[in-house]
Amino acid sequence: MSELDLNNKTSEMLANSEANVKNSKKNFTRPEDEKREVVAPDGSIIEVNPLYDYFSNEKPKEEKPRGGVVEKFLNWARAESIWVLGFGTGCGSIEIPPLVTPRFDMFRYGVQMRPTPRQSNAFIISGYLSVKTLKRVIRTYEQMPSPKYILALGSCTINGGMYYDSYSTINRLDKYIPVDVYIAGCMPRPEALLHGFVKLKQLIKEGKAEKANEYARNFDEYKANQKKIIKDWNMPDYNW
Amino acid sequence: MVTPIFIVATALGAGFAIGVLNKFGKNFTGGLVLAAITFMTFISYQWFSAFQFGDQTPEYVYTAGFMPPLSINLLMGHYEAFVTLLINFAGLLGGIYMFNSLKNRGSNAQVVYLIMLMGLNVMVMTRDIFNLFVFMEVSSIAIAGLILLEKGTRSMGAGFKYILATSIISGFLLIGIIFAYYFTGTLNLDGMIDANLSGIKGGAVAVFMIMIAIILELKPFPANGWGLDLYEGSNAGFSAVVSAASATASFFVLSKVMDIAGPEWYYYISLIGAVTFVGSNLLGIKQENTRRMLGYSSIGQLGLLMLILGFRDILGDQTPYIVFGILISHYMAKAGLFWISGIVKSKGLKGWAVIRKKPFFLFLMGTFIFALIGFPPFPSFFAKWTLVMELVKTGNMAWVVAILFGSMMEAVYLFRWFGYAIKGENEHLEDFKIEIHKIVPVWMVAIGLYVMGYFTAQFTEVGAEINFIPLAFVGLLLALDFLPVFVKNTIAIAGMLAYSYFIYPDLEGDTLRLIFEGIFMLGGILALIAGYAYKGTRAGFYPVAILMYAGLTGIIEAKTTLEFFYGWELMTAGSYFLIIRGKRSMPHGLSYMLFSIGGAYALLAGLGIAHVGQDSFAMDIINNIQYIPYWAYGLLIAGFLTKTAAVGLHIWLPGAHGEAESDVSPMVSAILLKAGVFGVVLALIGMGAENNQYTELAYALGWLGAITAFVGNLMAIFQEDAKRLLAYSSIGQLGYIVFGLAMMTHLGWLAGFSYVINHFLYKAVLFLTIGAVVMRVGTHNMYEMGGLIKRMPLAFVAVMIGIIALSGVPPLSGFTGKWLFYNAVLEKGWYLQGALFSFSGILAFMYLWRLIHTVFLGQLKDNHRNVKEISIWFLIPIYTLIAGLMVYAAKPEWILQPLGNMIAQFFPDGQLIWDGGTAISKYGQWSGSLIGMTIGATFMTVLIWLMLSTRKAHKVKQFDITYSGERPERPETTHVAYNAFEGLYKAMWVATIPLVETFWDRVTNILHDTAGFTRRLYSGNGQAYMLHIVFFILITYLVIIGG
Amino acid sequence: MKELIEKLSSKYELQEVVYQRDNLVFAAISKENAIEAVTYLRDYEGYTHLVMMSCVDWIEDGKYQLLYLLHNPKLKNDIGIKVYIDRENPEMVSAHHLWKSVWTYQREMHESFGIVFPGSPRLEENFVVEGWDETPFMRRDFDTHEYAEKTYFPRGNRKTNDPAEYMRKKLYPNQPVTAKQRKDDK
Amino acid sequence: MEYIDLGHISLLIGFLLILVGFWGVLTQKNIIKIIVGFSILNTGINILIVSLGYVKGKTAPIIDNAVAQTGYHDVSASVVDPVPQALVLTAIVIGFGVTALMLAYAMKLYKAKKTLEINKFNDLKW
Amino acid sequence: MNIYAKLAYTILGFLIVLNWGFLMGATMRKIGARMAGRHGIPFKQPWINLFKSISTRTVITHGIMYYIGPVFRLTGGIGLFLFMPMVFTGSPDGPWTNFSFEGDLILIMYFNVFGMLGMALGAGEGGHPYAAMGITRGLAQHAAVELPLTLAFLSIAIQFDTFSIYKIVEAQQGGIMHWVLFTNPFAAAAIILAMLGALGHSPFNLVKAPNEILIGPATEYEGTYLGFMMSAGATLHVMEAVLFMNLVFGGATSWLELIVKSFLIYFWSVFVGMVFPRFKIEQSVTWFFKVPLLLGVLAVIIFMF
Repeated sequence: MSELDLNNKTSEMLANSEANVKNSKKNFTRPEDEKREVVAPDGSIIEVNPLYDYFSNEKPKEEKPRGGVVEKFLNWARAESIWVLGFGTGCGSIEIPPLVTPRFDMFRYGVQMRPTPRQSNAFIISGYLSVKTLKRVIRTYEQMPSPKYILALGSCTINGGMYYDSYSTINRLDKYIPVDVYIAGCMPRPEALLHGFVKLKQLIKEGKAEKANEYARNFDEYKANQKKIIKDWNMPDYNW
Repeated sequence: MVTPIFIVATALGAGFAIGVLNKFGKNFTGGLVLAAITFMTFISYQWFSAFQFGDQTPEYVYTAGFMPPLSINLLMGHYEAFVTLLINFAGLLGGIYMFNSLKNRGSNAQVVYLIMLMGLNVMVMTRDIFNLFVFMEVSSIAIAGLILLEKGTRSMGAGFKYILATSIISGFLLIGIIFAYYFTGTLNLDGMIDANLSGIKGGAVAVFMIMIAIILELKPFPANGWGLDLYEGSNAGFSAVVSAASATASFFVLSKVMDIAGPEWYYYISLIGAVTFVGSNLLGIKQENTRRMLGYSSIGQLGLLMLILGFRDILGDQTPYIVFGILISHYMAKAGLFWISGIVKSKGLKGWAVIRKKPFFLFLMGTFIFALIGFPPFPSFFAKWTLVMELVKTGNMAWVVAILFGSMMEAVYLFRWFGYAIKGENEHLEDFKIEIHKIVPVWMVAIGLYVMGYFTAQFTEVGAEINFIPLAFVGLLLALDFLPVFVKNTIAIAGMLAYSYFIYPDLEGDTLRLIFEGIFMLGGILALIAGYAYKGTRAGFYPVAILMYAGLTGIIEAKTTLEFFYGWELMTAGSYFLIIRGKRSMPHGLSYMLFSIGGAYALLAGLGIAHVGQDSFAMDIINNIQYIPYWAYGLLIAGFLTKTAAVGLHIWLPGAHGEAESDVSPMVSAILLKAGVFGVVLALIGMGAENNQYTELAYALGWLGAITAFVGNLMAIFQEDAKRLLAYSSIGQLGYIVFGLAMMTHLGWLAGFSYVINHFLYKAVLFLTIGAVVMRVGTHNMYEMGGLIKRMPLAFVAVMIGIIALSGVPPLSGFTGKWLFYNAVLEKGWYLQGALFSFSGILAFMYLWRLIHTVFLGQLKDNHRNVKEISIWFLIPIYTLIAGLMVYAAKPEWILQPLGNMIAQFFPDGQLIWDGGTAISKYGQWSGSLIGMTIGATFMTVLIWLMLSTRKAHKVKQFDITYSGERPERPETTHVAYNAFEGLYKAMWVATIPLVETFWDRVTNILHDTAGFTRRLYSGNGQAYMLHIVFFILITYLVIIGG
Repeated sequence: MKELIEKLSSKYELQEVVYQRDNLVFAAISKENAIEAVTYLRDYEGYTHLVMMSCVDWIEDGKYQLLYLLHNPKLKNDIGIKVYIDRENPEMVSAHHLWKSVWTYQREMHESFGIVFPGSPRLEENFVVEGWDETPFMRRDFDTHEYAEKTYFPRGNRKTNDPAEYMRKKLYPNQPVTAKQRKDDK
Repeated sequence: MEYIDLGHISLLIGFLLILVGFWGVLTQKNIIKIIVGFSILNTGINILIVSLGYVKGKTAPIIDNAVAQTGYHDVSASVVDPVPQALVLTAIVIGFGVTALMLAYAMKLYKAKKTLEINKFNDLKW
Repeated sequence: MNIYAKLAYTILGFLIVLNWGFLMGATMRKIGARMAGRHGIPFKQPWINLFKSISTRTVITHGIMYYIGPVFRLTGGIGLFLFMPMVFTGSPDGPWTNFSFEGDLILIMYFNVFGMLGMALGAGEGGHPYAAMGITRGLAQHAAVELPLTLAFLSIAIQFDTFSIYKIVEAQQGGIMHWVLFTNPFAAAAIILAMLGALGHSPFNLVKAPNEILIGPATEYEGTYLGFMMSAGATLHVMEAVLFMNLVFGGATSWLELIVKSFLIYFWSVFVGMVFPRFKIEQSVTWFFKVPLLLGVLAVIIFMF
């Protein structure tokens, strides 16, 4: 199949994806996500829609860089202070811990691990990504404050790698979330990962790492791709 | 003037007439009976009024025209007139009450009833001892017959036992009489007194026989099983008559015959009385059957009367007054209770919840119970006061202890019963019918109690009208109880405002009293404003609230110890009713009442000791206690500490405050507890005014305060119920206050007083806010709330300010207290206590954070999505109080300087030096307003900066949190609230073992077990009862005559 | 083991008895008797521990083979009870009342093979995959490659090599392929 | 036998009867027997009363021939003390009343429970 | 000194403290890295982190208290600085005494909590369970730490008969042997041990516990808020060290002395943290109730007789 055909196929799929979700053979709404009624203290009935009420259902906005010297300075700061979310998605996550050891020592590049997405600006997708994990990755990615960067680690994130024919593992990560840096290999060594960081820093300093904005710009398309394979979508469209 | 012989003649004549006229029907004969009794009552009243208001002299009636000893003579004196009036009045009311019962049993029953009354009358009046015997037998036989008014084997058994017992007793009496006659040659009482019977050789035995028989008629413990059966088994109306009339008559007979026995008997009469009072009240606590419980109470009261009688030499002129107070309260209250028990017809105590279906019955019942226990304004209050004062003055401390212990036991079972009536489950119970002729007597005795209370009070300092003005206001509100809340609330507030205005000139210049009066009155008004938030009539709330405030203001205004105690008891009664209004507050109300009564008795004893060696009852006698002052101050402080809930005496508080209504909690926490503090302050002024020589007491009090602070705050951390948390917090805060006061230095008192004011302000804010929130969300449990800041921001701000102030974090006012405290601690040298205090303060952060976090922050629960901001009527007082807090924080010198000046009266050394707004102590300095400004400026700068830099922030909702890539399922599972301080609990559980509760549980169990074991004496076998009588006689013989 | 099998065969009809090792034996029992036999083994013979429960798709025979592997901690030996059930209409009596771990095994089999265990708790809940609405993915008639092509976005121009052959070619490009190698490759 | 006069004998009998009465009242389980015990007790007391009023050599306080036989001219000196006699009369009447009431009770009790054992009537206790 | 000069000195002093706080933090991490054989972060890293944090493009807010939390925290830090005499120059009116004349040791003790309490409130509004867990732990540990600390503070106050920090520092001048460390060794020991909890490093860093409860209270804070909190943290670390320095180690007569002493004090806690793993909350609470509490009680008791 040629690239063109694939793209056609993709757009066709996109058109049907909303319908796909709805036409699914099963109803995937979990009991706890169904609408329910609770009794208020004064006796009135309140209807609760768990899929909607608890979340801020707003779409992301594109945050334009300020430009100029300020932006350059800030980009430098961002590049020198890459806070990586400690979230291992696949087998590649075993390659991350060596980075904090004396041999590789990522701290000297200003790279640190952070435990919460709110405080991180880089996300390493470490290896194969099953649909189930993708859901969590999306939520986590969206919760990170912009600007944010994604490093895709290993060939699985590029074309599915050895899981290209798996029923539960995605093939191309960039169809679901935007990727700044790919690090090829199965698995890439920590050195490669460090190289990825250096590359990322370079991109940030050049002002080219604006994938968060791209995500916001093409939000509908990404969302349609995501929803197509995540059939029991029980999150808001954008996770703030 | 109708001669008293006509009492007998009327009864006999009517009796015969009924025999003739019974063909006119039973209603007619019933009417005739009532008419006869009315006439008898009239005769007694005529004589009584002649004695009371005229200058009538006692008059002898000589039957058959001979002089004694040849004939029988009756005496109509002042007391006789009064007692016959009581008997006949009781007979009249009883006759009305039992009209139908008597009618159904036929005219014979009516005749027997008349004869019984006649017998009792003659027993009172006669001066001939054999005549006395005859009429005692007559009335016994009549009573034994009338027991059968009630059908069933129970009453039959009771009647038979009664007749067996009285026969034995009368046998002894007869033997005694004949010996007395043998030795003196006369049957006339006056003659026997002249002959000095007990002085004659062998006469002592005769006296013993007579005395013991008459004492046995009064049903002394434990030879009184037959009496209990009589009370339990007979018709309720008749039990009332027996309790009121027959017991009164027997008591009078005893007082009459005592003259022949001579003073050596007085001690033993008192002893028997004390044993009876304590024993039967102790056994009463195990009772589940109402009538039997009332029987125990009746017997107990008779024991108390016997005790008083035995002290009549010592009490002197006060004896009639005391006897009158106790007797009249017992007479009316017990009759009323028996009558109510006949209307309600519930055997078990729990069934009395049905009484709530007719709320005015609750009022009646409350009146009788409070009168029995001895609460103001009832006569027994004044009588008990005088009794204790006199006994203490004469050094009879052991007797006082017995009296107070017995009264305490009585309070236990009566209030438990009352609690069931007020709060028990009553939905499944069948409503009861009211017959008009049954309710009239009850109302009459109830009103009579109030009238008598007023009458009794006239002989004391409390008699002044001013002390009855608040009570009259209470009465007014009671009468207006049908009006809607809005009107009543306005009336109550207006009344309190007017009273405050009226009272202000009296207190001007007395800063100490002004502070407390301000807390009570202003706090009361603010708390009442919150009452506008309630709908409906809120029946019964306003009278009791005003009653409490009346008591509170009473203790402030008290010029004498009696007035103080009067106010104290009024306050206790009012607050009891307020507390018990809460939904689940029955057990807590009971424990509150019991601790309060215990405290009040300690107070009574303390005031009694204070009175020793002093001529006046003025309040300043406690400044100069001469007799065992350590004990006196100890008792006084212990009494006050029950109200401040010091550790050991605190177990009533969490439940009482936690379960009370939303606007009641601030009343009982922020305001009521200060009454205890006021008391402690008074006692400490007494201790330290001249020179502080009670350092050990103060030292112990200091440790107690520190431990209270620690325990209260620690327990607050582990509460799940928001209001209980605040209640425990109150315990802790009161611990601070007590600790501060106990230091007995200028700074310590300044710190204590600053806490008094602060605690009033912020605890009122917190309780009002949390109470209002509870009203909105319908639960006390903090883990069922959460995220309410989104729904009620104003409430949140109020709580936040409240907790910052409470925690003592600068710049709000709580820091004032802390700063003063550390300085005081350093000055006094109580370092370890100070550290414990400090640790308590740090513990406070935990529960305060928990309070605000679990209620207002965290996850909003689904069912609270639409709750509204708390009621505006709550917000008004809350923000008024917050304004007070803010003023205090901004200008602490405005409050602390007058406080310092006031305290300087008592502790002139070590004052703070004020340099503008800066307070300078020996150890450091602190300028409240400057600190506030500095922090405020910094805060605003940072805030504005942050606001500018995050002006585009996106507002997210409650589940937009990082959740490890997942999303929360429900607010309930995402809210960290339940058992939040688990880690701390694991480390500190040792300190949370409820030692105090265990201790009081043990005490309760021991009492219950003792009662349960002892009452097995009353096996229900008539023969056993006779055996008891014989043993009683033998043992008393051995004790008195000495073998 | 022999005695056990004899004992068992006196009660139930056993097929395909295989003595795998000294301490391991397999036997097939009919669907109706299987749970009874397992219960018997658990309660009377001391096979108290369920080592595992598995399923094999014999697509050619049109059957699923369920295996209950039981362990006797006293005798230190195992017995595997095989049950063949119909592949088209897969249903089996639930054994969730015997061991709690069976809940999980049955959930897994339900999800991956579509076997129904009536009465088994939480059977419909997600186990490994979420939101799966296709043919159960472990069935051999489910073509995962096709499904992946259809669902995910395969990148074009992907080449697949047999690793052995690829490496041989790369390392020894000139050496001819021997018959033995060809046979091994297969 | 100068020491033993009628007065002392009756006194002794009175006490004896009282004791017998007490014994009956306190030990007998049968209600009727208890009532009999009471009667004996009462009788004993009555005898006691009369004998306490007895004066040796004097006659009954009834003014008839017997008074004259005593040889005293002062009537009041020739008769025994009249008051105990009067008392006894009253006491007998009262005792009669009490006994009657007890017997009535006994009847009613027997009707209610068909027994006269006193320890069966303990519905009310503790 | 007039108020403007005072203000100028104060602002200058704060800038010194803030930057020293950042530098000290970086140095500590550098030392830690070198102990582990790594190169470690560059010294400039804290400032870069600050700039990066305050320049995130999207910021969220959970509500008004979430917003105010960092303000409380930073105010707490600055306030602590304002009420603390920094450098002893021999005169209470000297240039570096800030606004310490407004209060004394008690003010510092209680104001210490201001930021913590505000932070607790702010974190609570986010509704994150980990934040609440962190705070409960923090409060519990705080209570346990404060008890020995308070006892030791009391002991020092008794020793010098004053609560004024300035006077305490003044009394310690004149040679190393005048320090509380030597004149009141029990109090000093109690403070030195309890200080570990107050500074919140391992083994007493359960509040943050990055891998367990995702740095606790701060778990929801990002961007600008985080920047504020980092500044507050830096300030607070220095100020805590300065407090202990003033109380136990003779204060400072120059900024250099302050920097050296506060560094050493802070290093003590980092040093212990390098060696010990994290304690559970009940372990840490019971630990503070053992040795430090005993020392504190001893420190007070020796003045009671």
